[in-house]
Amino acid sequence: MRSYLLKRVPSALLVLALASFVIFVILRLIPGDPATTLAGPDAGPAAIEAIRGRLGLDRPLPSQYVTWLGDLVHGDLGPSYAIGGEVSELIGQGLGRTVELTLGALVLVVVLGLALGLLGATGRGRGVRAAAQAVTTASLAVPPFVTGIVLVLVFAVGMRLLPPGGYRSVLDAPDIGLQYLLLPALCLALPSAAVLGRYLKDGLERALAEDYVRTATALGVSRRRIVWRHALPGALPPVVTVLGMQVGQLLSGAVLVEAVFAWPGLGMLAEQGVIRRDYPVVQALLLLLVAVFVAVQLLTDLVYAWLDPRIRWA
Amino acid sequence: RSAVDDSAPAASASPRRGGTLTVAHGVDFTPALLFAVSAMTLVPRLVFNTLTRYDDKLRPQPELAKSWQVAPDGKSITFVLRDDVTFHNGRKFTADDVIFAVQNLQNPVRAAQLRSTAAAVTSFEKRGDHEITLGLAHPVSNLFDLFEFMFIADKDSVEDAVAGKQLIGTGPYTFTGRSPGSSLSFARNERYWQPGRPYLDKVEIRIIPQPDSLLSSLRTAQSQLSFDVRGQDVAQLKDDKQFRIRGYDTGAGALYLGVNVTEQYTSDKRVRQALAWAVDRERIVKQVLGGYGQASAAPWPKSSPAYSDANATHYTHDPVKARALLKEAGHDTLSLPLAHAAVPRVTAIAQIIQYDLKQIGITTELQPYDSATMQKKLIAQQMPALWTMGHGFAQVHPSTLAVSAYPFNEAKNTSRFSSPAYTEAVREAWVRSDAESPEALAAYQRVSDQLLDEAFIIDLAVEASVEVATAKVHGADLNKFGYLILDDAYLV
Amino acid sequence: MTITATSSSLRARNRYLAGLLSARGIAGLALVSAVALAGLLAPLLTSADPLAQSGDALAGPSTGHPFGTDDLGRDLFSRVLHGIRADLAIGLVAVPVAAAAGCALALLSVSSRAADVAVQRAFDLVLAFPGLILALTITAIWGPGRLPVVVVIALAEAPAFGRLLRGAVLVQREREYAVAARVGGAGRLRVLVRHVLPNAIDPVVVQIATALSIAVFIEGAMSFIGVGIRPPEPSLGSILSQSTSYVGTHATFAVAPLIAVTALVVGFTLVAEALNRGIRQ
Amino acid sequence: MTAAGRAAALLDVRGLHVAFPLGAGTVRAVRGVDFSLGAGETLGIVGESGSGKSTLALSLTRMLPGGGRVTGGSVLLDGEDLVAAGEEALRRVRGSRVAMVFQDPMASLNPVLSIGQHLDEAMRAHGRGDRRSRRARALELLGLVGIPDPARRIDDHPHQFSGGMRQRVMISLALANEPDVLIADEPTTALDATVQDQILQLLERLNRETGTALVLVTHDIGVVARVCRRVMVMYGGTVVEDGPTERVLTLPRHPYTAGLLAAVPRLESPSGTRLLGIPGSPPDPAAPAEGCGFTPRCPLAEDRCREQAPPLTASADGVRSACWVTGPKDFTVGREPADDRGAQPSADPSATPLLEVTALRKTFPGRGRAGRRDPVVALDGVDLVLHPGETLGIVGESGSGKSTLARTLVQVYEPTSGGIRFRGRELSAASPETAKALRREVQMVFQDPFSSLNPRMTVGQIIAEPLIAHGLGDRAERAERVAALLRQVGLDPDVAGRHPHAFSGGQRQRIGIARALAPEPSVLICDEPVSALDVSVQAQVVNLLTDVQRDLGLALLFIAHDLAVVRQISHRIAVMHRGQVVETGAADQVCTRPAHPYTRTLLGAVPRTAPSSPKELRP
Ligand SMILES: Nc1ncnc2c1ncn2[C@@H]1O[C@H](COP(=O)(O)OP(=O)(O)OP(=O)(O)O)[C@@H](O)[C@H]1O
Ligand SMILES: Nc1ncnc2c1ncn2[C@@H]1O[C@H](COP(=O)(O)OP(=O)(O)OP(=O)(O)O)[C@@H](O)[C@H]1O
Ligand SMILES: [Mg+2]
Ligand SMILES: [Mg+2]
Repeated sequence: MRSYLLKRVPSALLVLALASFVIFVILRLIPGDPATTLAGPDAGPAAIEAIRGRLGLDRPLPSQYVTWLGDLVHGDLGPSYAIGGEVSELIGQGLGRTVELTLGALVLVVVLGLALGLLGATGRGRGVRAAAQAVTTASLAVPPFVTGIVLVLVFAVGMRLLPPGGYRSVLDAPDIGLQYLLLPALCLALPSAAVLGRYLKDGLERALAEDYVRTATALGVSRRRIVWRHALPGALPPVVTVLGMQVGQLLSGAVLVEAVFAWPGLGMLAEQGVIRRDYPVVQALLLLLVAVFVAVQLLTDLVYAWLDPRIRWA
Repeated sequence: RSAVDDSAPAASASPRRGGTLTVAHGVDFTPALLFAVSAMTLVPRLVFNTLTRYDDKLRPQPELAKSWQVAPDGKSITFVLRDDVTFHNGRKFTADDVIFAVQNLQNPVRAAQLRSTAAAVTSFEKRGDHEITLGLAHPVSNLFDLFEFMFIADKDSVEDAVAGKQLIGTGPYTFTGRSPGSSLSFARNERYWQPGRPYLDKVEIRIIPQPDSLLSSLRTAQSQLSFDVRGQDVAQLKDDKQFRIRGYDTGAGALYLGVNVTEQYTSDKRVRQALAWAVDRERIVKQVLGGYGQASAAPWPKSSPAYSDANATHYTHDPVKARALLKEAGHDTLSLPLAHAAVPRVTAIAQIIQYDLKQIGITTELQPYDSATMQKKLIAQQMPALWTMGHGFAQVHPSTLAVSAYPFNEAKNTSRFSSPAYTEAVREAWVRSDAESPEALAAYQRVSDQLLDEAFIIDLAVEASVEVATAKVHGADLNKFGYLILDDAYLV
Repeated sequence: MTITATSSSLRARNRYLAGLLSARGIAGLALVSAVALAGLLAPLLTSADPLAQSGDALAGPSTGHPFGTDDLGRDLFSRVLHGIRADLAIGLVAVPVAAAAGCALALLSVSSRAADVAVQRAFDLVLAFPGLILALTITAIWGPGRLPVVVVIALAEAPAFGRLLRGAVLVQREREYAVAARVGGAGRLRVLVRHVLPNAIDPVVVQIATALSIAVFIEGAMSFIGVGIRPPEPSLGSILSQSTSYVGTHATFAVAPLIAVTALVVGFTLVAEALNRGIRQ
Repeated sequence: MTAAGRAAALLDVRGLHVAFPLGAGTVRAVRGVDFSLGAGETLGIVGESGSGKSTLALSLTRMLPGGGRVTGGSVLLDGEDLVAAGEEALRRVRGSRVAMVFQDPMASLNPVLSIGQHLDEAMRAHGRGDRRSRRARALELLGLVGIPDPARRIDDHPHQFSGGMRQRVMISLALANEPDVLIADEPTTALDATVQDQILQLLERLNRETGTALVLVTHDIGVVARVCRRVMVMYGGTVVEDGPTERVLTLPRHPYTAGLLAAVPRLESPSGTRLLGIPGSPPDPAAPAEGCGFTPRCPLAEDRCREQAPPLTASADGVRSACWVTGPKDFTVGREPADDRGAQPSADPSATPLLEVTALRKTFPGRGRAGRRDPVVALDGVDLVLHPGETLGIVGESGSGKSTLARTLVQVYEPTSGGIRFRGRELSAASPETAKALRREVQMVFQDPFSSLNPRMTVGQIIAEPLIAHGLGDRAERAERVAALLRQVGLDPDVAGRHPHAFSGGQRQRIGIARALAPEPSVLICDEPVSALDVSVQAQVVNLLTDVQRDLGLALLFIAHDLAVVRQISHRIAVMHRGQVVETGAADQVCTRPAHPYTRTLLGAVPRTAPSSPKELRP
């Protein structure tokens, strides 16, 4: 396993290097100019030129790229153009909160996904299975912003059970923090949980028809344990693949959900960054995302090999 | 514990000092645009003060300036400043800070809208620490707009301010922190020069970009005050006893249809006028502004000296007339591009315009751009034949609009419009010291006439500026540039 | 043991068909075709012009407007019906393209270690780019319109297909029948495409239903930021995203497009399940 | 059986009916089976493939797959009716009082659980001991079923075990909780004679010492003869004959029993003896005919047989049989003439060998969660030659590397070292094109007829695959060739459009053979092609292979456990042990005068089938 990891490290670094280039180019392909957005609605050309000079945007692109990359290697992400402050600080501030939201959502994805999948495949009675199916499908068909707003209307405005938005760290005050976390995490988690549930149901149905399940039954293993211990591991590989991708979905979905719930994470920073063409912020965020993806994929592969010992890597 | 109770302010019966006021707003504060008026104007007057402050009739009242004297020729103004004012960092406020403030606005990098007015200040003459004379190149009718607009910032930390690191002023609240995209927090300035003020211990501005979420936060008392509730949503709260709703005459800017006069068809004034007759302004007010605004063919809100009902209703929804004008110009049908920012509200306006123009035979192709690109095109004069956007700066002295707002600038504007008559009218309205005299008003009307007749900027509606507050909040106010004033605000 | 002798020969020959013709499959097909037909026959089903605006905005359901009106007073029933066309056109191109591209890359990926690294990292890269950036970039290259929407959807969804198929192939190709095919002389590619692929395709089939609903959302999000289908042309996604601002106050706005999207998702889910059951039994 | 005997029975099955839903109709797989089993008894169930043996076994503890239901009758375990019992009550019985060993050990073990985890699960389900003691017991059990070095292998996963080892693991699972009744469905099919002997001894000992009653479902009459005191013969879902083993096997009353016995290969028969199958095919369980199901295949059939099903009637010596035609059937039905191959085939040792294997070594990297690294040596310097037109039988202990050898020869595995020469050309040195041509010449028939056929292709497509792969013929020619091949292996060409799941095990194996024959190979490697098949189908397949070999002049490498089969089909036999070939020689010579001690052990372990003639019958 360690050797596997070591083998993957160079390719991961290569990806990051490549990603940095792609990110740099792509951002500059998008029309709009950080200087004009900074200059305000009524700035003249002189002001814009001055700003361009100050930001170093008047230098040739290759030199800008090299500078950025050089600073990056030294851990310096530079100052943000428009949002204000050092990029590393901005990201540092939001990162923990987005991670909190994403992890919260991830837990819900796993819990709800398992519940939906298990109920859908093994629920007692047609009614239970059909209900699980209905929830799954609805979660897929209704976009998160609608779910989000409805959740807020029901639980915050209507029942006054939970706050409609905002943030309090779970680490500082777990009880309060969790109340803030619940709705956004749920909203973020539902579509992913549905996807997960669907694959799990599919896989479970298949695994439960396998002969080895019959073996377990013949050994007198209880139904519950058959499902969890015997059928589930066999059903998991595609689910793990999907879960790996859902981690990414959660991160990008966070942008939307953070806006609905005024959750002060990276989502808002990213949106602001894109709108204002704050290159340093967006570049750093994108690179971070790529890194997370590479890491998650690596993890997925490891889990995959661990789950199914028959697999050999090409 | 419940996070719901936690966020509700402690209820107390008597008006008093203390408490935290949470203000909800949809747009984040951009430090780099601190000195330019942006979509977020809540911050300046919390942390800073201005020299003077307009009352409801646009008469300047003392703030950091105790008194002032404009020279009879209108070419200079002398301020006597308060001597009991200190910055949050303990430094004394002096005449040098006024000099710096003016020079700061003259700096093109600050991109301040009133730069042309600031640039008219050509000399500074200090008499002691608390008296100063500003010399002007020529009389300026919107001089006090500048002093309403220009806040006094600590000159040593101004670079930190535009980088968002610290904001140091003389205002009622000190800036205590910021979480980009999420919140800004302020604490009571214990050494504020106005005795006993402010009342509030803390002010928190929460950024809630989603209109629905903003509404929910008000409804659940997570926040208590907002100036950023959409018209449609205000209508929802109107009958709710829990809320107080207050409108401001200054409005929140105006919506317009811009026309590029160098394009083939739109170079014809009759075509432009046809456009002005074709649009249904009332419907825009109703459907886009939720009824909170005024249909107006002219840019002026009610607070402006140039406002008149006649101007506002110069063009109304009259497709027949529009078609006649179009015919007169030799067209039965036309096809024009219409650029707009791809934000829901503007897209809706663009679609209304598109539909209305279709009724008179003009088909339009919508060209959505993101805000950043729109901005760039606006400044670079790269707009297609038609575009739609919003503008501000009509709420104070009319000349401020004509010299400071880019679409109306007589020298260089996005419509590429210029005419000696317009230039003349603008200069006449600006270069004068008698802002309120009948002659001045006549000069303003000449500007209006030019705008309405040439129709290179076709105003559609003036947005209402609406304050939504829970019943507990009292005494919040806005200055004429939309700066939030909480000197006298308190929670009951 | 020739137990299938009784079932019809057509069904016996094609198990996909057999699955499709099960109750589940027929229900799914019916649902999907009902929605599709509603879109195609929109002009016959409603006389209302989807583009005609009126002063009667954000109205609730009434006889004139069965689903009410939108923020500009346009008839939602008509807009949703016409919108279905746009989404079907986009979804039916983009999703198959995504599936095909994803599958092709997955096959490439399992055929050599180097290709696997390259493809997987490329997937990481694409997945890591938020849709917004992807959409803006692609539109910057192509200009707004349907093509970039299709490209963005295909690009955003291909990795999911690729990953799923890759996982399934890794499991399936160790099975005895794949070994037998190799012994029979089939080359790597043939074993992969002809033997392993049909047995590994189940999750891909399931994913197609999911992908369709995501396609609608992506299309809507792109229209929302002005790089998708141009207003005032209706599409399910754009109506949905317009309704965002009104979910709290005028919930009826979102109902009509949601019904259409849900029907599509349910329909395709049923079809996918029916297909998979058909092959599995 | 007396009423008193019934009352004492541990397991009492009465009038059991089992049906599977199928489309509009139902498959009545078991139709009115009665039997009882006392504590410590041993019962063998034999019968043709599809006769309902497994279904009967599964239905005892209600483990029927795919909607199968007990539609009538009862299964009384100590008086408690399992047919009516609740789920939890059943769960307690399963694995602890009634344990099962399934027919297909390949699929019956969970690929993601280690062997140790399997055993732990079995004991945990019935609350045996703590984790530590369970592990100790697991090691003990693995040792008991003859897995070498259990401590080292307990954390391995099923795919790391050979087929025979997996089967033994299955048995250890069933024994884990010391059940009262052990139902074993073909427990030794994948095992070589020595291991089979070991397992049978184990079962016997268990039966003797703990009084575990044994139900043994098997094709192997030899096993029945050795282990079971009573035997039950099934045909078409019903019991056609049962009674004390030696009586039934020596004096079969039912013509089907007689046919079955005749199909059993005997180790004593010299190489080249033709096996005897029962012609015709079993009745369609979805549409059972009136009368006796065996009628269409029975040479003694009378009109009465067609009209009414004969009841199971007891005769004086405790044998019950269901046949209108009374009396013992000491003849064989539908015998093909015993046709000695006569002239020994063309195998000419002096001719250049077709296939030559020298010092072949194959190791597998040790993989496991425990991080064990030392490689598994599967082949340890194997030398072999195969001449054109010759059949070389390979026998050997389970796990001795037979399958590995086969797979290495067909280039599924890369040899670790050593050489394979085909027609004098070194395989490893061959260019890709030559390698491909060679691949065409060496084909393989797989052991598992279930998993080696692609479930999503039709039979026609499966058989045509090698043709396409080697670019043989156009579409029409291929279709013709497929039809010809199907005919050649005794299948109706019309079945080409069906999928593998619609065929019986024997039929699937024929499909596998047809596929292997498709590219006209010169070498056919058969890796236990018949161990999953019952004796009558085995006879068909073995005869088919013999015919094909004779007609096409193929060289055949035939791997099997059953020495009797190997002896009859092979010209020469190679004996493998621990990755090495320990002995080669002419088939008859190896079987009658073995040189290597291992070979002797192997031969000694072969259970003798029922005495071949009544004369040997003990009184
Ligand atoms: N799940 C099922 N669905 C439908 N029919 C089935 C099912 N399982 C078994 N059958 C049918 O029931 C009959 C008896 O099958 P069973 O497996 O009991 O035979 P068997 O005697 O064990 O044969 P073999 O020796 O090949 O193992 C067969 O005709 C088979 O087709
Ligand atoms: N893929 C593999 N990975 C690791 N070890 C393997 C693998 N395949 C086989 N082995 C090991 O190699 C040895 C020989 O296995 P092989 O399957 O060739 O035996 P066999 O003679 O065919 O046995 P059987 O008669 O039981 O089928 C066994 O110890 C087995 O565990
Ligand atoms: Mg069986
Ligand atoms: Mg083997």
